[in-house]
Amino acid sequence: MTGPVIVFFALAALALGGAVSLILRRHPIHSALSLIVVMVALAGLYLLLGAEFVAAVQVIVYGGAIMVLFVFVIMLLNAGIEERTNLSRMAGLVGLPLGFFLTMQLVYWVAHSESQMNAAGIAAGGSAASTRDLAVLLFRDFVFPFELTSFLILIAIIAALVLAQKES
Amino acid sequence: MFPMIEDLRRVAPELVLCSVGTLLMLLEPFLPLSRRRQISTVLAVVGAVVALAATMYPLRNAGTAFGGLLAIDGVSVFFHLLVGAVALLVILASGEYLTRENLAAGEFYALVFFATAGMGVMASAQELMTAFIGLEMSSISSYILASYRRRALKSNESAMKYFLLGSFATAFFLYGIAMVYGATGTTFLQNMSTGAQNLVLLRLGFAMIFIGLAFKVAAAPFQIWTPDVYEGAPTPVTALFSAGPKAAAFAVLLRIFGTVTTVHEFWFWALWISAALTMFVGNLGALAQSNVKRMLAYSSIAHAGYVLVAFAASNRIGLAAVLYYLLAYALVKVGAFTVVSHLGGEGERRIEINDYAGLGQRQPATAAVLTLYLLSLLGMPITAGFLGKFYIFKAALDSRLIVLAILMAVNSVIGAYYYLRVIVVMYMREPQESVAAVRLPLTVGLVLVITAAGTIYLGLFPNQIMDFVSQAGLLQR
Amino acid sequence: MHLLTVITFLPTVGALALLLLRGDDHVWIRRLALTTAASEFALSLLLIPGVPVGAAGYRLEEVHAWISNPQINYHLGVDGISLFLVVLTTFLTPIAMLASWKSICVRVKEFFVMLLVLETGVIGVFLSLDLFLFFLFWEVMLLPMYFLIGIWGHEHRIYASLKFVLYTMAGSILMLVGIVWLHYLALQLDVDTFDLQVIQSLLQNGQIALRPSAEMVLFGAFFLAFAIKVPLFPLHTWLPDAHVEAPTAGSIILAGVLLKMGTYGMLRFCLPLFPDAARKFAPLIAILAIIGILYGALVAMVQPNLKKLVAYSSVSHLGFVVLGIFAFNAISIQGAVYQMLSHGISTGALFLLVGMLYDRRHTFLIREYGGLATPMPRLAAFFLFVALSSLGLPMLNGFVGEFLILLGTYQQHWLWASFAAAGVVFSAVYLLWSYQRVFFGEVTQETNRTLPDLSVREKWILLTMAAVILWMGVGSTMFTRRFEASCQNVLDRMSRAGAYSAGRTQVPETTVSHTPARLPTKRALERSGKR
Amino acid sequence: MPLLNYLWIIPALPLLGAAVNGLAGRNFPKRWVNIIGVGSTGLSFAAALELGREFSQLSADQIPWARSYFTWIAAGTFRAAFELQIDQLTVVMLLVVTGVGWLIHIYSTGYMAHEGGYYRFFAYLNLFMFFMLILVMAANYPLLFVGWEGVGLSSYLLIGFYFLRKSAADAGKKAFIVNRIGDFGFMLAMFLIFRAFGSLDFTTVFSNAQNMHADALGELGLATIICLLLFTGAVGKSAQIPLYVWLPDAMEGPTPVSALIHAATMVTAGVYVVARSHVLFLHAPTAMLVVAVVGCATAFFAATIGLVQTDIKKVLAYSTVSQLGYMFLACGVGSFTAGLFHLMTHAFFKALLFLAAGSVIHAMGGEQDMRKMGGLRRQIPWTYWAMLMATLAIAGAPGFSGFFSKDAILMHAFESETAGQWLYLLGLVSALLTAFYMFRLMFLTFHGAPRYDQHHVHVHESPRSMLVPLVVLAVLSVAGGWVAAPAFFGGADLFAAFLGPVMGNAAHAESAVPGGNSRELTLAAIAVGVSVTGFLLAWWFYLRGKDVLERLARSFRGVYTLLVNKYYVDEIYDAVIVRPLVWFATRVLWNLVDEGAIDGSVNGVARGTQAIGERVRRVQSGNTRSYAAWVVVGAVLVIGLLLWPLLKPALGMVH
Amino acid sequence: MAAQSQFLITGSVILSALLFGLGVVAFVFKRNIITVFMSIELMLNAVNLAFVAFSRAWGKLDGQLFVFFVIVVAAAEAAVGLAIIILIARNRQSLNVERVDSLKL
Repeated sequence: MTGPVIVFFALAALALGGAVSLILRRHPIHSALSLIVVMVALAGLYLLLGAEFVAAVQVIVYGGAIMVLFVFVIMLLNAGIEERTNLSRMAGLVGLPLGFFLTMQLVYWVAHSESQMNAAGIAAGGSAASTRDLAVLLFRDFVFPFELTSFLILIAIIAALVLAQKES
Repeated sequence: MFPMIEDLRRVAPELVLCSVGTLLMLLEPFLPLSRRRQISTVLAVVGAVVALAATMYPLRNAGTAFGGLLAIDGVSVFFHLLVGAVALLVILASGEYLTRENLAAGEFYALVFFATAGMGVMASAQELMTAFIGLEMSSISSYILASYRRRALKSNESAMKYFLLGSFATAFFLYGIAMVYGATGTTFLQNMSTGAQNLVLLRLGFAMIFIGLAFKVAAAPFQIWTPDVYEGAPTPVTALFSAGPKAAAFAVLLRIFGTVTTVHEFWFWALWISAALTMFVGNLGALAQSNVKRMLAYSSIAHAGYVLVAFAASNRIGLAAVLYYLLAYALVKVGAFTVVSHLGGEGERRIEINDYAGLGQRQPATAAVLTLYLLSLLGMPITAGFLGKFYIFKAALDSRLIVLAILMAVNSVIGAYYYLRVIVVMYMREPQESVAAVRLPLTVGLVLVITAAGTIYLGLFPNQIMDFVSQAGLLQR
Repeated sequence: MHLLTVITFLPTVGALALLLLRGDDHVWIRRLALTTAASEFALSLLLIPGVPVGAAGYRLEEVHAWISNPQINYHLGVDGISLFLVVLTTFLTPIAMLASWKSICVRVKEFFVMLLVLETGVIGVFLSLDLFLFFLFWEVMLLPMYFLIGIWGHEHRIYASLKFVLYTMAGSILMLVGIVWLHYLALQLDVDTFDLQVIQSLLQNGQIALRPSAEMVLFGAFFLAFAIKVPLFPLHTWLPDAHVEAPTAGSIILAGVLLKMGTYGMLRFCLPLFPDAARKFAPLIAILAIIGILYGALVAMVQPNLKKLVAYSSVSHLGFVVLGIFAFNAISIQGAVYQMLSHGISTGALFLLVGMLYDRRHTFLIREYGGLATPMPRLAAFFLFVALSSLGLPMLNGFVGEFLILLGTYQQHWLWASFAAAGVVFSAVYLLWSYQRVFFGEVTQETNRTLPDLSVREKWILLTMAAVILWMGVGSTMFTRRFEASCQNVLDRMSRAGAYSAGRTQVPETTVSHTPARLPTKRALERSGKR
Repeated sequence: MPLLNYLWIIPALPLLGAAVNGLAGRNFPKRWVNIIGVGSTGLSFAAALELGREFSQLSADQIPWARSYFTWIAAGTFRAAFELQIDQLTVVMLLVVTGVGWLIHIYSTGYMAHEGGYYRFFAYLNLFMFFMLILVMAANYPLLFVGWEGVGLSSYLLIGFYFLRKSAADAGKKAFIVNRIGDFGFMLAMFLIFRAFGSLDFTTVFSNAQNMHADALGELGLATIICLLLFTGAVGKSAQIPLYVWLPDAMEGPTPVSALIHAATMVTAGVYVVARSHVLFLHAPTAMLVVAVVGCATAFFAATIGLVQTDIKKVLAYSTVSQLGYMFLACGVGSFTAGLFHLMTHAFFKALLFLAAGSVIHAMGGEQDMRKMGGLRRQIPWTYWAMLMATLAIAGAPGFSGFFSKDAILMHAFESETAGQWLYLLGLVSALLTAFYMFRLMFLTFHGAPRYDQHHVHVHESPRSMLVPLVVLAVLSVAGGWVAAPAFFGGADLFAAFLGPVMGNAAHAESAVPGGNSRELTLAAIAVGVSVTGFLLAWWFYLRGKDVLERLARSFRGVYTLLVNKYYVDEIYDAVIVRPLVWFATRVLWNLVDEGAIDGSVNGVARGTQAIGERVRRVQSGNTRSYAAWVVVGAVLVIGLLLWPLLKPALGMVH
Repeated sequence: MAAQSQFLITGSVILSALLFGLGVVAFVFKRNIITVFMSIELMLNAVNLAFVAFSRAWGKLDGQLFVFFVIVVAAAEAAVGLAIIILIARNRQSLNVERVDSLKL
């Protein structure tokens, strides 16, 4: 077992643990922290997979900005411990079991697809990706969706403007 | 490979929509407070008309844009015109509503424009991530629009449900894109049929994509959010929801379906079953509704089911039928929700079916127009809805989907009941309390005239539209 | 000259003109409506010379391209069978208007608009020669009737009107599926058409070779729609409700004309298009028709509600028509067509009379009446006259149709005719029994003692009806000679097609691709099927 | 020959009268109504006489003389013309109908003078004349059927003339409906004839029938079925078992109506049809036997009921039924001329009986119960004598018209090969009963002490307008039989000879009397003896001592009750047919099948759909979590569906 | 080396499937609107992992690019979503997703 594999297992365990903890913890703050753990673990995996820039963005934007927003809102709303109501029999009796079944389905098929998994890039070693190439791709080939995302942010601003403003 | 001016011309509608949206938002603070709404409305209407006019260029110059990210073809132009028209009508219809509910107009129109731009992108996107961004643009705008009546509990709730479930479904869609990417190494639809393929991942991916899109078009069993969201959202917004995003999601389905041939086999049974389920769920659910908005929401589920039948048929006439039907349906639904919005009164208080008692005498013109919409939804001849249904039957039978056609026939009858019930109330019941007739504002009147005239015109003279939507090469391959 | 178009749409034009009038100007609304209907009747009489005696085909045809994808034509035409049905419609509409001259006081404008629109729909059904167009009129005509029942009807009007519409739609939507399927079949031969004649000839000369099972399904799709309309037992339960709740004018048109659309459809579509299936199903249909005849009569006999009684009698009478059609005999089919006409007149008149009673007493219950012959002898006399025509007294209109149907049916299936003939006995029972309870004896209720007899208007309406009843009873050949050839034509189409199908196996494959010269060969749609 | 070319005039005249009186008569004075009503019939009678004269000058090959006016119904190969024809049979019927009819019209002007709806009465009566004339003059079955149904209609109208009385309205309705049952058979007969011969014209049918295969006795062949069906119609119209029940009730109508329609003319239409179709009947011995047996049984059966009736008109009604039975007996044994002969004489004497009874009722101020009469002989002598003549005629007193006709029938019955003796015996018993009940009627009404309240009832002789017809008919009743007096009585059988050309074979058959004169005389003597016995019995019971009758009634209580209640036939029909049918139609067909099963399932489908809709709606719980669960369900399904094709080989590998 | 990469890729994809599934489970399971929303974020993260892994597998960079897009979308969604959540919290005084059920049937 080589180093990267061990690291992979460690990070995977961390991510899974975070996810499970997200589900199980009753306080939103704990859940949020669990999610941050998952994100950081994933950032590690990105590094392992040779996507350094993405890993950085993941930590800064996701773990930093977005999750801070979450925590901020949790604090703002003074959200307490989650009350575990069971008003939906559908969710409890069907949704959850099928949710697990769905997970197994996905894992089964993804694992099953391994034999057909493309490995073209594996030979390339994976470290060829440079941030520059990424930039070229983003600002040339995918400039249109990129510009669209700016409007997405604009929309988000409107949302804050419209929804969160005090009543006049 | 670097974008040219030609690329920008081909996305002229989106450019116009986004700029007008931004402009409206920026301009509003500087408008005089007393006439702010009116000016915004005028600007928005002008903007929408310009956006519609801007489709002329793509109409004449088919091709691709941005290195194949977008396909500018008949389908794309058709949907641009469709969602543009919907936006125009919704803007016209919502002036009265915003005034009545005392809501800011500038942001509202801006959001409508952004949403429409997103739908436009969806309609022409040939690359899945672009489609996804378009989808998110329209969705996120929609979430905000749904909660636009901030203080109304129902509006909030509608927004929350739409947002949570919408994002949930989007995640599926996105995961599907990832799987497809993993299977083919590309997100460009036109490149998917070539090269190495991981069949398992491909199927899995398209299954997830189907889930995401089925959610957006409200196909069973993913229709579940629709009634709540439609009921809670401000009524003009409901009009937009029922016509715009749904059409755009169908456009994406159509493009995937038309471009990636293997999908036919993947999706056939899913479409078949979903179509049947959707029709039944929509129509049966609508039977017992007492709220007009909710009833129309269920009805829109049912109609999505009819469109899915045409999808399942997957032949040329089926494609034409989908487009024709969506157009006819959009006209009618926008019109109907506009009437509901108009009649709802302050705070949307009068949206129960029984509130319409005696409408035939109180407001004969409004009642007549609403009757026309209902008849079109029901599929009565000389309305657009009938021809739409007819073309779907045609498509289904041409592909020998006889059982599905018969199920659809059964559903038409079930559907007739609740549409007729509204007519019953309007014309055959006396009003429970004396309600004053509401004057019809010019803009709302205009919407009604346009949609009603369009419904009848399409019902009697479908040739132009049908010639357009059934031409060869409508969809770029 | 676009006579057929004018005839079809004149009422609509009148209706639009009515919309321009002020809603409370009842006098002029009524006058304008009646003028329209009367001129429509006069116009429709021009059709009669247009269909020469002994001519089988369609006359005064009008074909205009309408929808190009798929090819749908605006195609009208009239033949002997539809001729008198159109005239019947245009005749009954002014009668219905006069019948509601006084009794409709609310939303008068809308009422007459609906009646006129209904007239357009019904005439359109009878004149359309394009399947799509036919279906269009077939559906459109539902609406005005729906409103007539629903707005101006009686206590349970909403239930009845919804039942009427949903029932009819349930049948007709399947017919639409059938129509589209036929088009699909034609399309397989590169013939893009909904034209009745073209599809019929394609089916007849075997170019569209239907498998027996497919033919049966198609036949069923069409037949169900028509059987509901007729209504054939056991699909009849919408009828009593609709009739009881409908206003008089509605009942007159409903019984007089609308029900005939069903039997007309069987004659025009089921038989010529699907002869083999028709033959296969004929015994079953005949049994249902016979059950309908006897059942309708027996149930009518015990109805406490006069209007319901007449409604069930329609079930019985229309059973004769269906039986006549499905006996596939020249005589019985002519009898069926004749019975359609005479039932329109007789039952229309019966509803008229029941309506007059209702106008005076506001009830349909027989027990509320009794001894009415004393206060209103004229009405009693007319009622008897009409009842006699309805029970098939020779020299009045009802007899001719019934007699021909039974005579013709007997030639093919003596047992059917024997059972059906028993209906003749029961029709006397229910009509005379109810007549006695309403009109004979001492006046049982004080309020009935002072009921006014017929007004001048009512008298003239009834005199007109009575004159027609007598005329049709004595001079039946003036009618039959004009549709004799068309009826024969129906049979010819059946038998030739049948003869062909018997020898279908011997026909070489090459003939299948042959297309007659007159067919539109332009192919608007790609050969369909899954890509 | 002018009138022969205008045959239509004869029926048209009464029709015109009916139309004028019916449509405008309400405002006419009575005189006008009389002139129109009686005048039109009288002219018709005159025309009939003239027609008879002209007819007698026709050569044999011109007979039947037919005139077609227009095509009434035509479809396919079927064609029914409005075609009238004249032959010997028609002439006889024509004269009887118009003649007797006219007399009764005259009589009615007196009888109905004080009734309301006078114009209506004459309009109906004229209408009846029209249809009856159509019936006898028709040249094809459909047109005959027009008359056939038409007289039924007129009968309905006239029986229900006093429509304020429920019993009258009931009786009218009953008459029409029972007749319709017969018509059902008649129509089927027409259909079968058309199927067999391709036409319904008499000439075509009969000329084809001459050559058709004759069925053997007991064989249910074509001819037999046709004849049995035709006879069904006749049974209804002519009130034979089992459809006779309407006729006694029909006495609710005004008495002239009973005389004209329910005695002289309409009810004999059945006999006419059988005689008209004798060609067919001669090919169907089984049917003939049935006709004879039914006729004979009816004759006996009705007579027994007549024995105990107390209503003067009811007695006559059952007598009519009984006499009609005789006519059918004659036809059944092959002697159509005898049947027709009896038809004619019966028309005379039964019309007379009814008119006289009407006169009695008129005199008694409306009383019809014989138990409340008695000793009227002196107050109303004209009526008494007229009625006596008629009674003698019907009882078969030698020399009177009924003697000849009845004698001929009994003789032919005796000679018939199939079951002849039994028919003869039963006929003889019926004759005995006839004589008995007729004289019983005479004695109860005219003899003995008055049993009515002489202070309140002022018995008075009827006006001249009523008496003249009585006298004329009395003369006919007495002398009418001599046209056919058999050779042994010194006369020639003119009647049979006259009808010979029409009856053809049938006439020949009966001219060849096997037993000769002596047997004829013997039989006549027996018949007379029987009649006298009947007379004596009646005299003994009703004039000598009443206690005899009472003792008899006591000792045969069961039989007596049975007879008084007319064998409970009405009650049985009511219990076995009418009530179950109404019950069945109401409870089973309407309530159970229509409302319950059919409409119930229709509404059930609607309700079921609603209920499912309600369940579907329930899914929409409003809880976002459950919505998410649904999305998951959908996702699992879609993924499962799409990957199923891959799973199958995967599973296959495992195994 | 190649085998290791292969393992890493496969493992990452399976992990992403697991995380996605857990996200779905979390969505159904959690009651607090904020945490429900977090489970969506979890699902998006799973998607990102898949993108990166497939990007590596195909040796193409666009997979990584998509991650940016997803992150931007997630950010926008977070802004809007949290705004809506604040609205709900203000108007309802409850963050339990099950209690927000006035729209139903």
